[in-house]
Amino acid sequence: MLLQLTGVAAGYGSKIVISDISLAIHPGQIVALLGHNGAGKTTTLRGIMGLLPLRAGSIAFDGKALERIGVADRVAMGLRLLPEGRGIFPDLTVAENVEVVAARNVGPDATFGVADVYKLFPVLDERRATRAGSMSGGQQQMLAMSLAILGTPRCLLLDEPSIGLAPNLVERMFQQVHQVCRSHGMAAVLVEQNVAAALAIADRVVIMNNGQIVFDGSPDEARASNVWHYF
Amino acid sequence: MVWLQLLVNGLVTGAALGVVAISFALIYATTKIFHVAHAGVYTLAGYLAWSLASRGMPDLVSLLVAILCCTVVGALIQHQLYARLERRRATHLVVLIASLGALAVIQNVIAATYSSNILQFPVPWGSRVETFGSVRLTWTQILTVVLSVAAYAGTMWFAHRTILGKQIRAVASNPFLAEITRLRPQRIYVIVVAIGSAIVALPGVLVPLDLGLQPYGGVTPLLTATIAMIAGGVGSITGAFVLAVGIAVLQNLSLLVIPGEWSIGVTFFIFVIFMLFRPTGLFAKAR
Amino acid sequence: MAGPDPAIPSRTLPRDEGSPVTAPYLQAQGVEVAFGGLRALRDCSFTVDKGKITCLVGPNGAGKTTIFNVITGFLRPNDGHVSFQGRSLDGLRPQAIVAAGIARSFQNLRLFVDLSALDNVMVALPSQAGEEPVGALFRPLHVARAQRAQRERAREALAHVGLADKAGEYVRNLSYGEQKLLTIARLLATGAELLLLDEPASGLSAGALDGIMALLRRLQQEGKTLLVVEHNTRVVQQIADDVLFLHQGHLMAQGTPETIIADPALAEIYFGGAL
Amino acid sequence: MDFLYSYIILAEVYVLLGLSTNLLVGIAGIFSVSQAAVFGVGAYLVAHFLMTETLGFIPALVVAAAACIALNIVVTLPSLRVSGDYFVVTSFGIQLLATAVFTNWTNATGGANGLPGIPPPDLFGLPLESTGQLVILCSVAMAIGGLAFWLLMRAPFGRLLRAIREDELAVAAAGKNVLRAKVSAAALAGAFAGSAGGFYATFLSFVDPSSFDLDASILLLTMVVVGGARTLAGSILGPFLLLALPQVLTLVEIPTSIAAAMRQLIYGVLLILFMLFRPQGLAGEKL
Amino acid sequence: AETIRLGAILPLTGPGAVVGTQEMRGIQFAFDAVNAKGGVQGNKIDVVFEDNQAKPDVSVLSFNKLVDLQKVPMIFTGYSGPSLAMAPLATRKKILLINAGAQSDKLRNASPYLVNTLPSTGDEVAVMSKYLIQQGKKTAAVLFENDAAGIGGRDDFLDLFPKAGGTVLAQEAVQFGQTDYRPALLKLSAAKPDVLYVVITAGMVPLVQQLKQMNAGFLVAGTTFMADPAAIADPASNGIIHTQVQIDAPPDLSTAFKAKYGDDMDFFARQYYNAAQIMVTVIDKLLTEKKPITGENLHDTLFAIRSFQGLIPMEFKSNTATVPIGINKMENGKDVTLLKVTAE
Ligand SMILES: Nc1ncnc2c1ncn2[C@@H]1O[C@H](COP(=O)(O)OP(=O)(O)OP(=O)(O)O)[C@@H](O)[C@H]1O
Ligand SMILES: Nc1ncnc2c1ncn2[C@@H]1O[C@H](COP(=O)(O)OP(=O)(O)OP(=O)(O)O)[C@@H](O)[C@H]1O
Ligand SMILES: [Mg+2]
Ligand SMILES: [Mg+2]
Repeated sequence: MLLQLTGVAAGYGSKIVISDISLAIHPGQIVALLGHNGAGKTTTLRGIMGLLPLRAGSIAFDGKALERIGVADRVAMGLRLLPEGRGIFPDLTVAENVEVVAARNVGPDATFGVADVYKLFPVLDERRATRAGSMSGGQQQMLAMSLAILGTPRCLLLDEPSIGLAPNLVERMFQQVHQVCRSHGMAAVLVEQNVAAALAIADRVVIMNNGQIVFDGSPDEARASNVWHYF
Repeated sequence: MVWLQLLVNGLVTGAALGVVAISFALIYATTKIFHVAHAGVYTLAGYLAWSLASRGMPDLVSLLVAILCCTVVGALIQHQLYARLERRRATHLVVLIASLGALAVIQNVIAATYSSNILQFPVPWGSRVETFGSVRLTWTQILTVVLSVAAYAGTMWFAHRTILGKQIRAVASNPFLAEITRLRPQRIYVIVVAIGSAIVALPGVLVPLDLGLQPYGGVTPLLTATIAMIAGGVGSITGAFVLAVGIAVLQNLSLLVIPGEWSIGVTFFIFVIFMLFRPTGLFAKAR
Repeated sequence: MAGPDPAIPSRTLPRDEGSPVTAPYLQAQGVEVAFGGLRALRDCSFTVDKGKITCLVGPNGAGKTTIFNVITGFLRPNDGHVSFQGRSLDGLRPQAIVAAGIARSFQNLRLFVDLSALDNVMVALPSQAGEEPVGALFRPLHVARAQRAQRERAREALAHVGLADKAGEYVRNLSYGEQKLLTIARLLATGAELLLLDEPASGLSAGALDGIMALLRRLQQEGKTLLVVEHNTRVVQQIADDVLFLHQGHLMAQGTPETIIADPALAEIYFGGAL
Repeated sequence: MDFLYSYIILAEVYVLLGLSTNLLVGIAGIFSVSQAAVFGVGAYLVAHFLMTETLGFIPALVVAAAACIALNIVVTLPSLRVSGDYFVVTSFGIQLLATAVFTNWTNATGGANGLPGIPPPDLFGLPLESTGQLVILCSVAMAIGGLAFWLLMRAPFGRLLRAIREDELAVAAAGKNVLRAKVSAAALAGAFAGSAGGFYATFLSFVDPSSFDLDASILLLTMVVVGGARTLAGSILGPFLLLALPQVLTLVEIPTSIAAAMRQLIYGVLLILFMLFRPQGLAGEKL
Repeated sequence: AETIRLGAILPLTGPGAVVGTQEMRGIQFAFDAVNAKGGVQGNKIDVVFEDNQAKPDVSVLSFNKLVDLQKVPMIFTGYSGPSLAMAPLATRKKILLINAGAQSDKLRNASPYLVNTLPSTGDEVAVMSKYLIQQGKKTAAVLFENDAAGIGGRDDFLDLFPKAGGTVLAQEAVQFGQTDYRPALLKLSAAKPDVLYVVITAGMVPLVQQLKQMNAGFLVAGTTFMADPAAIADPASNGIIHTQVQIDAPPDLSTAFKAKYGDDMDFFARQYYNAAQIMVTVIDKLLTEKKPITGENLHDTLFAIRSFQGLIPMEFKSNTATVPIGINKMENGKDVTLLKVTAE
C-alpha cells in the first residue's frame, strides 16, 4: 500500500468540505478521481500534500503516518502535485523552470530527467529561452506537467492536467503518464473532467459527490454503474 | 572642470547607493516585502563596525564582523517577523507597517546606545587624498567604488548563474509551486534577506566611513535606492544599480544648472517624467 | 457552407442600419501580431456572422487567445484591421469595445478574488447609478433603489450558470470549476451582443457542461452572437454553426464542424502527430 | 480641557486625511506617498486666503479643496499609466518636489520658518476663537467626511474601485472606464486632504513644511493600517489611537537621558506586536 | 514645601534629537543640582519633558498637555518652527516660553511671552560681516542648511554682508542631516570667493574633511554651530573662524557633566543649563515675594530682574538677551577667541 487515506475530513475555516474519505492506492496504480465541480477533489489532493490541515482521519504514505510531516518532506518522500492553474514559474525561462525543479527533485538515478521533458514536449525544446509566462495557455500546461513528473515521483497527484490542452496533446500526455506508471511503478491520482481520457488509462475509478466518496471500482464497473448522474 | 569632479563624485555616491539598491531589489523581488527595516540594518552595520574599530579591531575584521552580524539580524527579521506575519496572512501594507516598527526599534536601540550625535570613524587613512588630473578622491571614495562594483558583479553572477539564484527567482515568481516542488520558499526567504543584509552592510560601513554615522541616517539612502530599484524595473539587478548611479550623478550634475535647495525635488521629478515614458522601468522585461 | 471570402474588402463600407447584410458582423482583415521574432498571427482574415455560434479551434499556441486580445483592444496588431458592424475597432480601448457590444472572458479567469461572487458579476453590469461619485454622494436613495434591481439581475446571471447558492462566497474560496462558471456569469452581465469565450468548457464537469451548452444555445436564440475558443470536440460539434481553424497564426480553414473534422489534413494537425 | 480638545481636533483632522489615504491607497490600491503634499497645499492656501483676508474660512476651504482636487488629479495621473509599485516612484518624486516648494518658495509659504499668525476659522464672519467651538466645527467636518466615505463605499463606485485594485484589465474588459474611476478617486482624496489642510492651518495658526513631509505621509499610512485598511471605522480609530499613543507612552517612567529613544523604541515594538496579533487592524475586515 | 513643576518641549527623537538631547541634559543637570541642595527655598523643581520631534503640531499638543494636565507656568523650547507655533498660545494663556537654542530672527517679536536667552542669527552675522570686511575679505559664498536655521542665516548674510561693504558671489543649500557637501562646495568654490560663509547646524567633521580634500584657497567662516568639539579636534579644521555666542562652563561643571552623561557639556547643554539657572533665580525671587508662580509673574519678574549672572552675564533689554559674541579661530585642536563684541 503506497498511499492510504482513512476517514479523512478537511475544510476551510469553519466549513468542512470533505469528510470520511478512505482510499488506498497501490504502487503503479492509476486512480481516476472524478466528480462534479466543487465535489472536493482539489481539497482531497491538498489534504494529501499537507497544504490543508486534516479535521479527522489519517493519511499514511508508504506505511508512514503523514500527520507531522511538512509539505517539503512529503515531496521528498515521493509525493508530487500538479496544481490547478498555476503550475509554472512564469518569470523564469522554460529552461530555468525545468532546471530549478530538477535540481531539487531529480536524483542521480531518476528516470524522467531534463532531456525526457524536451522529448515529451518538443515545443518546449523550441521555447527553452522563452519566458514561461508569455507562452500560450496550453504550452504553459505542458510545462507544468513536465515539472510535476520530473524525477518520477512515487505518487503523482494530477489536478486536471488536460485543461487547455488540444486533443492531440491530451492523448500523448495521458499515454506518457500511463507508461511511466507501468515502467517505474509510479502511482497516480488523476483528477479529470475529461472522463473518457481518464478512464482509458485508469486502473481504478473513485467518484466523489459533495465531499464524499460515492463509488470506488474498476473503470468497467464504473461505466456500467449508475453513478454518472452525480455529474 | 567642476563638472568632471561632480560627475566622479556622483559615480562614487551612486556606486554605494547602487549596492543598497541591489540588496533591496533582491529582497523585494523575492519576498514582495517593502523591507524598510533594511535602512536599520544598513545603519546597524556602520555602528557595529565603528564600535569594533574604535576598540582597536583591525579595520577589515570590523567590516567582516559587521557584515556577519547584519546577516544574522536580517535572517532574524525574516524568520521571526515576516514569516509569522505571512502565516497570519497579513497584507503587504501590514507587513510594511510592521517593517516600519522594526526600523523604529533598530534606530532607537542605536540612538539609545550610541546617542544621536554624528560619529566619525577613527580611520585616518580614509581621508587621504589621491589626485587624478583635476579630480581629487579620498581613499574611502576609491575603496567605495571598487568594492561596490565588485558587489554588483558578484550579485549578478549569483542571481543568474548559480542554481540558488535561480531558485530565488523561482520562489519570487510562484511561491506556491516552489512550496510543492521542495524549493522551501520560507528557507529561501530567510536566505535572501540574509544575503541582502550582508550586501547592504558594505555600503553601510563604507558610506559612514566617508560621511559619518547617524542613527536615523539610513532612511534617505534606502528611499533613494528603492526609487532606483523600481525605476530600473523590479527584478532587474542591473536596472537597480544603473538607476542608482543615475540618480546620484543627476543630483550632482543638476547643481550646475539649478540651486541646491531644488536639486532633490527636481531630480526626482525628472524620474516622474521618466516613469511616464517607461511605465515599467528601464530594464524591465516585457510581460 | 464556407464563410464569406475574407479577401473582399468591406472595411470601407459605411455603417448602414437599413441593410446590415452588406457589412459582415465582425470582420478581421490581414491581422498580424508578432512578439519579438515570433509571429503569433499571420495575415489572419475571417468573418463572424451575426446570430451564429462560431468556434475557434486549433492546436496550442495557434494564436486563438491572441485573436481575442486583438479584437477586444488588449493588443494592438502590428498590421491589419478589425471591424464590427461595419465600424472600425482599430485603436479603441477595451472599455470602448465593450460599449460597442463586444465582451470577452479570459482563459486564465482574471476574477476579482477578494470580492464576492455576486460583486464580481455586479461590477460588470452596464451603466449603473452611483458608479460616479457625484451620484453616489448626492442621490443615495436612488442609488440604493437601483442597487436592489441590479442585485437581482446579477443573481439571475449567477443562477444561469448554476452558482446561485455561491453568491456571497469570496471568489478565492470557490473551486476551479465554480470560478470558470463565474467568468461566464460576469461576461453575461456586460450585456454585450457579441460574446467571446476563451475555453468556457475546460474544467467543467459533465452536468455543468450541459448546462453551459444549453445556456450558450439560449443566448444564441436571444439574438447574441458567440465566438468560442474550445478544445473539447464534443462541445464544438454540438454548438458550433461555423468553425474557424487556426494553425501557427494562419487561418487554415473556415466551415461547418462536419467539414472541418472531416478534413484529414486538419485532423492530422489537431488530433494526430507532432506539433 | 484644551488638551483634550486639541487632541480631538488634531485627531479629527487626521481622520479626514485617513479617509483620503484609505480611499486612494486602501480601496483603489493607488499606493501614494504624497498625501501629505496635498494636505500641505490645502493648508497653505487656506492660510493665505485668511491672512490676506481675501476670503472667509468657508469659501477659502472650498477654493483650497478645489485646488487640491485638481492637484491630486494631476499627481495621480501617472498612476493611470504606471501601475502598482511603479507609482510609488512618481508619488515619492512629487512629495519631494512639494517639500522643496514649501521650503523654498518663501514669498508664498514663509519658507522653512513657516507662516505664523494664521487667524482662527470663522463661520460667515463670526470668528471661532475657543477650542470648544473648534471641536464642534471639526467634528461636523469629520462627520460629513465619514458619511461621504460611507456613501461612496456602499455605492457601485466603491465596488468598482475595489475591483480596480485587484485587476485593472479585467475591469476594462467588463466595460468600465478605469481611467475615470481612478481620476474620481484621486479627486475625492484631494478634496478630503485639502479641506483637512484648511482645518489644520486654522487650528494651529501656524504652518511650516515639516508637517507636510514624507514622514507625515508615512504616518498617515500607518494610521490607516493600524485602524484597519479599507474600512470607515479604521480611518477613524487609527488617528485617534496613534495620536494618543505617544502621549500615553510619556507616562512610562524611563531614565530621562534615553527616555525619548526608548519611547520610540516601545512605539516600534508596539507597532510590530499589533501587526502580528491584529494584522487586519483595529476595525479591519477579517483576513 | 512643594514641588514646582515646569515643562520642556524639545526634539528628543528624530534628526533633531542630537541637539534636543543635549538641551534636555542641560536642564536636567541644572535642576538636579538645585534639588540635590534641597531645592529653591525648600521647593523641589520637577521638569516634564515632551518630545515634539521638532514638529509644530506635536508641539501644540504637548503645550496644551503640559499646561492643562501638568499646570506648568513655563516651558523651555527650542527650534524655531515649534516655538513659533506655540507663541500665540503662550500669549493667550500667559505661559512663559524660554528659548535657549533657536536663533531665527522671527522669534524676536513672536510673542511677549517668548524669551530668547541667546542672540539671533542676525546678530552673529552682523558681527562676522564687519569682521570679514575688516580683514579684507570682500567677496563671499554661502553654504547653508535648507531649513529654518540655515535659510535664516543665509538671508541675514545676503542682507548684512553687502551692507558692510562686501559682495556675495554664490549660495548653495544642503539638506539637513545630509553630510555629503562635496557637490555644493565644488560649485561654490568655482565662484572663487575670498570667504565661504557656512550656516549649518550639524555634520561639521565631514564638512571640514571635505573642505580639506578640495584643497580650497578661501577662508571658511561660520556661526556658533561651527564649534563642534570633534571638528575642532580634527586637524582639517585649522584656520576656520566663526562667531561664538559666549557661554562658558567652569571646568568643574564640565567635568561633573561629563561624568554624568558621558558627553561633553556642549553649547546647547550650557545654554539650557544657563536658562534653567535664570528660572531658578526668578522663582527664588517670586517665592521670596510670596507671589504665586504663574506664567505672568514669572514673565514680569524676569524683566524686573533684567540682568542675570549665569554662565555669562546677560541682560534683557527686550525679549532677546544681549550677550557678548566672540570671534574664534580653530587652531591645532583648539578654539581660540580672537576678540569679543557686543551686538546692538
Ligand atoms: N505576451 C506574449 N509575449 C510573447 N509571446 C506570446 C505572448 N502572448 C502569446 N505569445 C505567443 O504567441 C503564440 C500564440 O499564443 P496564444 O495565446 O494566442 O495561443 P492559443 O492559440 O490561445 O493557445 P492555447 O490553446 O494553448 O491557449 C504562442 O506561441 C505564445 O507563446
Ligand atoms: N479556500 C477555500 N475556502 C472556502 N471554501 C473553499 C475553498 N476552496 C474550495 N472551497 C469550497 O470547497 C468545495 C470543494 O472545492 P474543491 O476545490 O475541492 O472542488 P473540486 O472538486 O476540485 O472542484 P473543481 O472541479 O471545480 O475544481 C467547493 O464548494 C468550494 O467552493
Ligand atoms: Mg478542483
Ligand atoms: Mg489560449
